Amino acid sequence: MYSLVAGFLVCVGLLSGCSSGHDSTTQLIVTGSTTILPIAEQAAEGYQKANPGTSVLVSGQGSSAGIEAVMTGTSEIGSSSRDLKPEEEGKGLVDTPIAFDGIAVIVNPSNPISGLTVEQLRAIFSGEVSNWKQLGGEDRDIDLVNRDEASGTREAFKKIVMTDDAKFDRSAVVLPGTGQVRDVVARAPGAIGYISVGFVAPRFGSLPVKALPVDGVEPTKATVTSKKYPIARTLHFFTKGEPTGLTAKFIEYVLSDKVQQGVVVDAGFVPVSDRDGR
Amino acid sequence: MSVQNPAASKSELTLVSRETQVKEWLLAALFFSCAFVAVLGVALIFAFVGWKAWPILGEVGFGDFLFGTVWAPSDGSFGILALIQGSFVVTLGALALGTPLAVGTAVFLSEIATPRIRSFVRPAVELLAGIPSVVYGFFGVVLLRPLIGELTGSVGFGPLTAWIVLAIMIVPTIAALSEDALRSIPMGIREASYAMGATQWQTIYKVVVPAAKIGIIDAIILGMGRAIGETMAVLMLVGNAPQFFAGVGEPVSTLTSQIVMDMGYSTGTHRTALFGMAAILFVISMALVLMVRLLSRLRD
Amino acid sequence: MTPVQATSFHHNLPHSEPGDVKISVRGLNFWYSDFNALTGISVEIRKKAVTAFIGPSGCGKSTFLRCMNRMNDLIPGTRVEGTMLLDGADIYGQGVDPVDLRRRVGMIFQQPNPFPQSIYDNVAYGPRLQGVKKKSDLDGLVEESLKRANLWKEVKDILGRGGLTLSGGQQQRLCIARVLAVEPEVLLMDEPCSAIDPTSVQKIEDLMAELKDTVTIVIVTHNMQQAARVSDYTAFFLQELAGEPAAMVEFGRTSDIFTSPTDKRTEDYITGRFG
Amino acid sequence: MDKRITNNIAVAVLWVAAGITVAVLGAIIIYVFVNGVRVLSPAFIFTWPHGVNSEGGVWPTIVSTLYVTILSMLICTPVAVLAAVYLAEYAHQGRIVSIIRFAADSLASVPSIVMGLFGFALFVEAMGFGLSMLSASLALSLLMLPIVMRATEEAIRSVPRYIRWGSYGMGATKWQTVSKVVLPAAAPRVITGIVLATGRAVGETAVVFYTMGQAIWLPISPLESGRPMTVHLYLLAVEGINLPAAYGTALLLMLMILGFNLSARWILKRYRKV
Repeated sequence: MYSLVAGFLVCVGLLSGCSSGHDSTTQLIVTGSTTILPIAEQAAEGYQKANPGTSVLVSGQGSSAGIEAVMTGTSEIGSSSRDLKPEEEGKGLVDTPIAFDGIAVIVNPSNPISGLTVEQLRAIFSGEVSNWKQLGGEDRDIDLVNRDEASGTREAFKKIVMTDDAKFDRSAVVLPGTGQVRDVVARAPGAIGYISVGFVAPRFGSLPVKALPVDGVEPTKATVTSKKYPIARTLHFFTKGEPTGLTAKFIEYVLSDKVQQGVVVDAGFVPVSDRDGR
Repeated sequence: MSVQNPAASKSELTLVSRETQVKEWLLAALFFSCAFVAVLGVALIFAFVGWKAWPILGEVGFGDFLFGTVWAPSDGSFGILALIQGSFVVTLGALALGTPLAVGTAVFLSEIATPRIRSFVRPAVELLAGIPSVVYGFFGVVLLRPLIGELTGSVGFGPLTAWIVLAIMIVPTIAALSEDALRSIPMGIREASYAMGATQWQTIYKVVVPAAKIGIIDAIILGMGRAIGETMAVLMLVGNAPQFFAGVGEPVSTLTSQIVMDMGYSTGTHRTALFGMAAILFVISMALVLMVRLLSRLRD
Repeated sequence: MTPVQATSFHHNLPHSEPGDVKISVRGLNFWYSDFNALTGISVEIRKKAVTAFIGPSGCGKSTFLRCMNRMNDLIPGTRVEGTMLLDGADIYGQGVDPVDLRRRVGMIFQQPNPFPQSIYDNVAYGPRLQGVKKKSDLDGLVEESLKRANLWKEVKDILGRGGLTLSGGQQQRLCIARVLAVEPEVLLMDEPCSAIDPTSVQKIEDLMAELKDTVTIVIVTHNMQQAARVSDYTAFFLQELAGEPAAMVEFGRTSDIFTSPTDKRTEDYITGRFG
Repeated sequence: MDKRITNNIAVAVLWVAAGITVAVLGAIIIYVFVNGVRVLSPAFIFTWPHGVNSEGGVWPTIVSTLYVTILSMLICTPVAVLAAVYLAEYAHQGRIVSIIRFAADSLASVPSIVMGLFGFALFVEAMGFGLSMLSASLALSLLMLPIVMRATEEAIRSVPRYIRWGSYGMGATKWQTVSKVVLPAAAPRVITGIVLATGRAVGETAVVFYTMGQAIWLPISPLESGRPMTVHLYLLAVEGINLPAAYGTALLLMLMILGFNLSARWILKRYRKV
């Protein structure tokens, strides 16, 4: 009912020539990372339930799109699973970390390989190594499964693993979603891919995948929190300037224990409070 | 009479009133402007996509854009030749698989099927032409891709998977249009052939199909248009690796799928390049329509 | 190549008084684009009488009929020369509104053409176009028109039913009722009986006899017996060679045309030698 | 070879071709149906998705799809019908008409991704409607325009000439004839065309992806964003984490389009009886 009235008012407002946007006291737009989408959507749902009359619109178009949206003002919050690029720094964006995430390297359960180093990963994903035999495994071609460039997961993986100007092999399959990467690796015996640690668990698919230790460290909540696991990243909310009003309230809600220990943990991420409160 | 016809008692003829003239003229002008919306639409698409794509000529250059072999936007490399090749590989393969099936189905429906069978198959074919492409893509992802992956011992993305799903998608379109073409051939032509002792098959391939040839080619061209412009199903199945065709099980990328993959995060020259790809797709689809037009002129 | 001779008026056609003539045609030529379909037609249509146009098919009689309420204007590329006067006013005069003309000169077609609407709506169509909105006025007009078309008894209880559910003969009378509702001064009938069954033909012929007291009727017919039965005056049209324009061969009292035609070609046609 | 044997083989091959077509397409439908019907329930249809895996229902996506479809139908229909009236009743064959027809054909074959980018550039960005129902409807109505236009023109042309004469013959103007006689007579086929075009709009993905956005939201004003069923299905399919919901959404989409098709057939059939 409230939203009906609100919608009507928005409509009237726009029809009367004020097409500048929405009412920022009752409506909030969050755009950005698909990795953060589950957290943001869940939190939006809870927040709207607790505060009738407000609406939080969430969409996932990639971290870069989120950062662009908050810079141009089409969104109040830009969610990003990567840090700011050099050219994005110094434009008045304020960073609020909302969770931590480890990126697990996954292979088919039938693959006997028991662990890889970051250097080996770099060789694999740049295409220098193309057979598992070269890494001590069985004689089988490596099927690379990569994420799309809009993905924050890819960006983080690239930043940590593909150092020294290494480039992703261009013949790799590029998939736009975490679930698909998981499904493909679960089925193809020679495949290797990377996904958020939280999505490795069997409840995210009908078939199991094997997460490999990297540099000898298993990807677990503990190793991500303690920063021992090498491929870990921070999930961010970016705002233009210090958050105020509804934006501040929503961020506060996301950082509350209710969301951190509920939604964030459910989605397979590590709450920020864990590291802070350690 | 309770009501008198105002004109009934007059002996002089009424002249066309100014009001009537203006009214009819305004109506005709209104209808014309509505019809002109179609032209306006095409012009706007051309203008807007073109306007967004135009800078690519300066920033990358026509040759480097169209004939560049490396698509690596993050490295400043904007060559789309591999994507164009991917689009054509995927389209032509799907046509090669789908056309015989579709034309066979059309010939079956118009020449062989009893009215009862036809009354059941034809609506089914038409219904299938309306199934959203994302459903076909979904079907390909959940069922066909793992199956092909298992058969080839690989990941299952690539032209082969896309061919099969696209072929399934374009069969209803081509079959329905081809059947229309076949059925528009007058019955008398068939009877004349039978009367000369030809078998059903001889009648079909010597008389009926040649007579409907242009209509069938039209249908195939329209099917091709659908395949080359198809986005969601292709995106979900080709594997999206912007490399040249390296085998039916190796991932490739197409113009359409690459646009969707990159649109979310593209900025600057990269986005311009995506609009350039859309412009090329638009030109291709216009060229196909033009081809159909020229063919129909040939028929008349 | 024998171009058709100009119309020969029958020798004993009484000299017409100006007040008797409803439509007067002088030297009419008609073109479909480059094709000269009719040439040199002159005729006078008498008030409160039935005039029949007869002749073999393709002889232009329907085309000529359609000139009389400018229906041919609807076909692009047609052209008319000569004069055609309705009560002394030029139908093809500059600025004349063909729409208003057609209100005064109504038309019935070969194929009964009720609109796919109810019987009531069919008859009320014309009055509604002219702005009659009151239900009681429309009811009165519909009833009166259906009565004049001898259809009221058959349909008075089913006015809401679709016009297309009627039989062919009833449909044709419905179309007549529909035209009568706008009170035309002239009723043009283009082979009105050719698509309907014989018993219905009888009803329509009776109807014409009743209507001619109030309306001037012009009928095109293939059927010479029908022309003889219903008409007071008859005109015979003929196109002698394909590609040549058609012309009116003879015009006169029906009784004269059928008993003592002056033109050999009329006689041949009537006695069934061709056509 | 005996020509009778050749004939029998050829006819058999044609049977097989038709058989494969029907079987493959049947298989897809059955596969989606069997997997989808398990999750289909009032709760699935009428509740919101929630949780990290989009558990729960798809209600807002159904509303968004219907909203955008109906809005685009409302935008497209008057323009398309009047355009068809122009082509069928008013236009003289000539250069302008052939340009209009070529434009309509081109519009009908514009790849949906091109229409999506165009809608994004014009409606979302340049005109400032943002990712919204309105932007998506405008782009979709351009896509529907040629379909409705063609169906209407064919419907108008199939109204017999003599019915028009009946109207002209008693002093109706062109517009009176068209609006009071021709269009009502053509209405069933026009409506059929609109329904079929609407079915196409329901199944459209790439266009709405770039013009409507993907926020899970119950749109009320036309300037609000939303997530249509097709985009929801795409996201579920690529995320691959809640396949049952994806099957359910796919089945719902197919049922919706089946509904549109059947109602189009029903309208035509009913009309033919009269």
